[in-house]
Amino acid sequence: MTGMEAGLLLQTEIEAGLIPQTGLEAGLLLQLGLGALAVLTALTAAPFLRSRAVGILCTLIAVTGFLTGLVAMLGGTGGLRISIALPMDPLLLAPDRLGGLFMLIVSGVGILVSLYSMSSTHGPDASRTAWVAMPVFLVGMQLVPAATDSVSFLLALEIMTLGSTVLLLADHASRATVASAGIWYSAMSQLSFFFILAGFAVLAAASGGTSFSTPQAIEPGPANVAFVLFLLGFGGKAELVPLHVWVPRVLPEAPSHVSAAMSGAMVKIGVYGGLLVCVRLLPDGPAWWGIAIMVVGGASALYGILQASVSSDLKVLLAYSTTENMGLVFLGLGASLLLRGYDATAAADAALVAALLLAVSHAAFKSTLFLGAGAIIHATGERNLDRLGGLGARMPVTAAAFGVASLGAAAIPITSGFVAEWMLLQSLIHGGRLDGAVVSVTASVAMPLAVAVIALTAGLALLTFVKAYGIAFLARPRSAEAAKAREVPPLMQLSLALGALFVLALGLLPGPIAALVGHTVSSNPSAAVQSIGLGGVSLPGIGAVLDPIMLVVLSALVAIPVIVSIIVSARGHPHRTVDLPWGGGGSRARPRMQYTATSYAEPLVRVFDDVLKPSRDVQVTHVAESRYLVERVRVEQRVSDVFETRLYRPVLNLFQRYGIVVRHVANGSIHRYLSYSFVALLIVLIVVSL
Amino acid sequence: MNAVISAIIIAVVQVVLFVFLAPLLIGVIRQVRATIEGRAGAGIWQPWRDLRKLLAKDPVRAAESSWMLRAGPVALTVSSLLLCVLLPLVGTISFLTIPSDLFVVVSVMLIGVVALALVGLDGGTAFGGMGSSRHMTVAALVEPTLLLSVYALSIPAGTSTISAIVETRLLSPEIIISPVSVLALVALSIAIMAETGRLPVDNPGTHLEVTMLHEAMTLEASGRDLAWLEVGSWLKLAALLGLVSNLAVPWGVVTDFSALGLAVGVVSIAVKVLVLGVMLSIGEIFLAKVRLFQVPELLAGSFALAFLAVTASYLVA
Amino acid sequence: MFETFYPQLIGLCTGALLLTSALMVWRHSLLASIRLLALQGIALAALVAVIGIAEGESELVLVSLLILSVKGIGLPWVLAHQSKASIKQIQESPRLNPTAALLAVTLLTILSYVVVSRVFGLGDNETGHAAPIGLAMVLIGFLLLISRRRARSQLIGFLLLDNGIATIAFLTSGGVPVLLEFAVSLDVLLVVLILHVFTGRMRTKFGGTSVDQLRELHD
Amino acid sequence: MSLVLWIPLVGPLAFAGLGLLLRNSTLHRFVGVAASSAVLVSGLLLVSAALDGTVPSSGGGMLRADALSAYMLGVVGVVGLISTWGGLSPATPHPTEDAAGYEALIALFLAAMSLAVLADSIGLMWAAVEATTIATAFLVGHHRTRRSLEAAWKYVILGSVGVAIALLGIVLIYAASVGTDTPTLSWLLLSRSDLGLDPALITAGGALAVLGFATKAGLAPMHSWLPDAHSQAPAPVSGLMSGVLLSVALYAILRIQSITNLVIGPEFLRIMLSIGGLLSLLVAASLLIRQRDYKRMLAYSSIEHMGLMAIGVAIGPAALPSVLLYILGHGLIKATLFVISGRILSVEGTPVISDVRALLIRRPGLAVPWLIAMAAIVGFPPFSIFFSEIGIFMAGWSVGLGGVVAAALMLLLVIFAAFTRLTVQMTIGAPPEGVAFTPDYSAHGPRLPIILALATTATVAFVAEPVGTLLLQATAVLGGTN
Repeated sequence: MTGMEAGLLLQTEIEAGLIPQTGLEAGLLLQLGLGALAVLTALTAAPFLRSRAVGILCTLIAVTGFLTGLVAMLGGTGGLRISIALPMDPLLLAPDRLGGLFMLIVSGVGILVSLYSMSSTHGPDASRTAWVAMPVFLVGMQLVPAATDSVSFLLALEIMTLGSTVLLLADHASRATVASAGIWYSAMSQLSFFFILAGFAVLAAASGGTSFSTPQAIEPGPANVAFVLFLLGFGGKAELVPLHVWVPRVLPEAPSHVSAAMSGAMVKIGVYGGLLVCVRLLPDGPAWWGIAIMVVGGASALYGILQASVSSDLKVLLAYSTTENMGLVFLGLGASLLLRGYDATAAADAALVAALLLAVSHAAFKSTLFLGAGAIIHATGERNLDRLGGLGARMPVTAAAFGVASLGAAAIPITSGFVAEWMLLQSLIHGGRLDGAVVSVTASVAMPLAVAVIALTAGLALLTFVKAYGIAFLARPRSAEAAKAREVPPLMQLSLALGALFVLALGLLPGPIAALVGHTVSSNPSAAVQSIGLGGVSLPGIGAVLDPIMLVVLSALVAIPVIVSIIVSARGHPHRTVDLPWGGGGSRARPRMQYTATSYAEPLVRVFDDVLKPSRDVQVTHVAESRYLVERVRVEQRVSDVFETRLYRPVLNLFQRYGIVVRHVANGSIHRYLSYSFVALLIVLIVVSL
Repeated sequence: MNAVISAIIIAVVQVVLFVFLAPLLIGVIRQVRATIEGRAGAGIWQPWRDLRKLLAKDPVRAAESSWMLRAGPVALTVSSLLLCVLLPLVGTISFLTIPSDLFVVVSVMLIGVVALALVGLDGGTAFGGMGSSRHMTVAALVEPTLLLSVYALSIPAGTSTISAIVETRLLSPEIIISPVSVLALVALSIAIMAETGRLPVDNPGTHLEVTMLHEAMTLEASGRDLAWLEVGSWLKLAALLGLVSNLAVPWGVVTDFSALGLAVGVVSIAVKVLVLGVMLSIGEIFLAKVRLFQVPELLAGSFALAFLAVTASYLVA
Repeated sequence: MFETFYPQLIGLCTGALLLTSALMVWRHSLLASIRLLALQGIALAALVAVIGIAEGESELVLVSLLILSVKGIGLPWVLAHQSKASIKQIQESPRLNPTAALLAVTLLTILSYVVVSRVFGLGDNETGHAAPIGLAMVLIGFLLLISRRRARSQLIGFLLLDNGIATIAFLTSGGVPVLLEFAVSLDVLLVVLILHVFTGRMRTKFGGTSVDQLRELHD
Repeated sequence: MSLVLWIPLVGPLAFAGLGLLLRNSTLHRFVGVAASSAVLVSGLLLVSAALDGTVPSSGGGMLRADALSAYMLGVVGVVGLISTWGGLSPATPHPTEDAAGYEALIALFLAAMSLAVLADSIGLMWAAVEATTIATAFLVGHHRTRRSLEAAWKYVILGSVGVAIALLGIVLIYAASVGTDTPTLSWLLLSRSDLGLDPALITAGGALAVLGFATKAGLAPMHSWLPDAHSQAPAPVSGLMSGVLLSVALYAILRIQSITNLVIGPEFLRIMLSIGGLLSLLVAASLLIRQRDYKRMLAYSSIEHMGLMAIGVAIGPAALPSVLLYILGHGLIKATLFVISGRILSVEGTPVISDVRALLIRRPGLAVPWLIAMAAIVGFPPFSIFFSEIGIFMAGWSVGLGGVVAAALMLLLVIFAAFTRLTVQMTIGAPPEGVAFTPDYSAHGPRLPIILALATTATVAFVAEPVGTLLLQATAVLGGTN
């Protein structure tokens, strides 16, 4: 081999990515390599080894992604170039800071999920197919934020969709609903994919390349078209109204660790896409973009939490709550866009950081919640809250982790959710004015409305998670299965505990995290967010500070006298235990007579009757002897998704009817077929002679 | 004097004062009501006696109840005590890293709300669940009003820190009687009435289970569990009344630390809270509890007021 | 001598082509159609021969013989290869009534005149004038395909269509290269044979040759 | 190298003859495989020649293999190999004459297709395409049932009529060239820009030729033969038709487009092909919604993909590399799908979707490759169809066909949803209660061709060298400057 050939070979190897040049490249390559290895292992490993072996590899994939994301987020450069056969810009995976952050988020969830699934999967979840799909899903998801051109973005996105679809279908043999969930999921994913593809196509046509780094002033026309397409596409990925309809079907039907990964990580890809568009691809959009995003986000937040609050299926509840949280993230994003349009930079930056923090915190608490739901299903086989209860004593670790994550979801202080919502509210209430002057009429209506939406959302979220936690873990078991529940295996406990720790850590130390996150979207992050005190966060631009650790210290100080007095009192007056609660005198109260999740939400269903449109079915059976005496009353109330029943169903029915009618086009008559050709021929003849 | 030390002193004073004041406030409210209704009443110190009695009892707990029955009351009390620390009641000097931020205050209050609701559920009875459910529904619907009304008040001050808001109102009192401020205060008052379980949303005096909100949740608690629940709720009422009174009549609040000022502050807030309590009690005489499903209408009305206040304050100012 | 008759001869041949085509649409008897087809083949061969003589290309005369043997004799013989008695009785009951069909023929002929005049420009040479006939034959063949129910009637339509293309080829460019003409003829012959085999199979499977029976495959 | 040009023509015919001679031996089963291997080998040789920049020609210039022809020959060979190999019937002790004839016809078909892509003459190509009609007519009617007879009849009539229209177009193109100094049907000569062809004749000729070949390419409204023929033909034949015949017809359209582009510009055919493509997508979408037969489902999927390719052709040079890659990806995957569908049909005994349930539980050996191939055909990465579709859409927007592309995307969504629904109905779910079954892991035929086809499609898009270069060269042949 001559020297030139060797040099050429080296060159091609570098181009082919065989020799990593930087840490980032090595990390990306390692993810791909581990992914391939995991797929091979899943295909070949013996069944009893499969969960462990592939689970460990998946964990490694996620850890690699985590580290790669960290390097990218801290400003590492470099990337992986993949050439393709088509004459386009070569695929370049090179995450920037923002991409690094999202790689970090999704792979963080990936770590939890991989650990959990090693021990939780059994039966169909542990099938070869499911374990092949898992690394594919993880790698696809982790590579989406690394993409720096539209083709590799779409490639990773579709690989992610493919992997998740297969994972979703794992339980297909045990429940008929899984198949329909699969259809909904793939159709809606494809819808989003096409929107995103069209958006990128518009952009590529306008800028002349598929790479994100060709910064060109895009004409307002194509930019607006692209924006709307992206909003629909990424809105669908992020489960925003009205493209959320797959969520309440899919997330409950998927195995819980998959739901956790989907809700905790995959929907963040939608958020990432939104940020990519608004921050990087089409910066400085007009004000109406911000308004549009805020409207969609706000509607999603309200609708999502409303549905969540009235749901008695634990996983449906969590699924709708995902819509809510993503709605809030987009609300923040839209507010940031709107505010930037008015040069309220400090508030805009704060809103953006808040949206990111919300995404991070949602990843932590929602994956923990879904894993917790999985633990409950693992222990009881039930996901209907109406049949749970009393699990707190039976599954203490799960209860604690679920509780902490619930607090996060309800945005209660010292959890991650609170910090993010606090920052969002701060940016909103300071966004209406700039240096004491009102920025615009639009903003002065939009900001209070947004605050109101967030407040109502937060209030309903509180109810939702009080219900979820209280009904499932407190009180008495409402079914025999719940009464027999036992704590889940240690590895599952570990990942639950890790998740809960994340929720607390993010809530206790928001300052450093917010500062880091701020770096990913702002050129001058220290003007937007700073870390103060012991992990506290300060927004210098708008003069707001929050130090959760101080809050903890203060609480501890005021709690000391209370606790001391309790200890003193407990010494003199030990508590007495009785078998049954007093129940206002109804001491024979059976567990079934407790309040259930359905009854818990009943007042809310009534209040929001017009929005939720519940269907009620009351059947009264009279005693044979007299119409005035009732033997039994059966009440059935169902809250279905308004968007599905009023928007999607009619359209689908129309399609079905059309599909039957249109069969006459191909009715088998050769004369008819020949006529088609004849007519086409005549038309062509007429056209060419015009 | 060092700001931190003065902040600590004021916080300690506020906590001690309100721990003393809260039962007294309840006693005054009940006594005023009894007097007006022509009953003798139990005297203004009765809440204190109740507390002493409860603390001296063995708590009775059902076998299936969890640690929530023990921890919940403490959490409620701690959250109310935190309110007393954070809110500008006696003085507006607050900690640097943890100012009396509007949203923090509301969230701290919500900790108590959640604790109470969970205690209600933990009993494992229909009544507890019912109270908890209604309580949370009201809390959820109140939150927009609560945030928006304080938001409206915060706009002239340019910050969401409540002490700063109070200081601004002290410096330029004309703000207080501006229509925006009046709207916001009315909305805030309604929100607080709902939040603390007063008429017309909840009847604190009732023991008819079906109509209860707050009382239904405490049915299963006894002994010291019940005592802390009561203390927590009373403290919350007192602190929030203190907030309203300081927003409406900010004079007397300590802004520059001094011993005399502190004494004035203590006396003025005590008087303000008690006067407000008397007014509340008198007002409640003329109110009947509305049906549960009419509560949203009430809250929607107050929300409209608050929203008007915010937009008006942007567009008018 | 020949030059004076040349336009008339071209006119005669093309006229015969168009006439036979129209008659095929009109007549319903299978036997009559086959005979008309044979006549048309002869007319086509004559046309090619005339052009060949006029242009002095011996190749074309050869081609005309090929056409005569295949289209004038071979294919009609294959089609009629069945006892005369039975074929006489086969009457087509077309999907289009004769009046409408003949009206359609007129319309299609007019259309082909329009198309050809636009595409070629109605030049002053006779072949150019006659070219529309070819296109009209193609369209009429198509019409037969659409309106006839019998398998063999469809076949005749197909052959008519093919004759039309051949006519156009000869009238516009003096025919395609000979090799190609052979290939085309061979292909057509094979297609007809295949269809003939299928017609036979159809008779055994379905007990008849009505194409209308072929309705099992549909959506 | 010019001798190689004859291998794909003579080789299959020789194997066919050999097979007929060995009709009593079991060896004749391999005639199709051998024939397609011959085509594939020569295709690869010609591709390497094209990459070296040589353009072999033979037979007095009648046969010529530029990059495009070489690529298409490779596609014919590889798709043929997958179809025939995957469709290898198990060795029967008493082979029938019928079987030998069947294999011989397949070899004939492959030879004709090779001739069609290698011919440097529109006329010869036309004859070759028509010859495939003859070969496949008996293949479609191979089962000799009423239904297959019906399908064959429709196929021959509709196909021949379509190809006749193409002949009419070719005659007009020839007439245009007669008007110049050089009467010719050679691609090479016709695509010289200095010929001075008559625009009116080229417009009419091009339009009619495209319309005629659109019949063979399965583009609406000329597609009607396709679902019937594909559903009734033996599975390997369906695969061959879908992967080879349609592609070769599209190749013909590409060639004709390159002629018309020079004379009248791209606009006319662009509109025509866009309409045809969208109409095909519409037809496929409409009839897939409530489809009952899985082989017809695959047939409509072919119509859909051909429609999309037609839109790609309409878009022009920017999309042509994608279209060419698409031809390969679609051919391989569709051949695989038809092969598996044939196996499903033979073990389940019914082509009706609603009668085939819970395949994944009952017959994982068939359902797993079926699902993977389905994922590939609806355009999931890493399969190359994904890249082709993206390439076409991106290019479409950049040349100003945004409306067409958007409409195509909408129809594709409907198709995707319908396709997913039907596939899920067949494969996903539990078998009905009380029906005893044992999971059947057998693939009911050779596994290797399926694995090879899937692996090739999954990786080919990432092979920039030499596939990318080849695609660019092939595009350059068509006058593209991309």
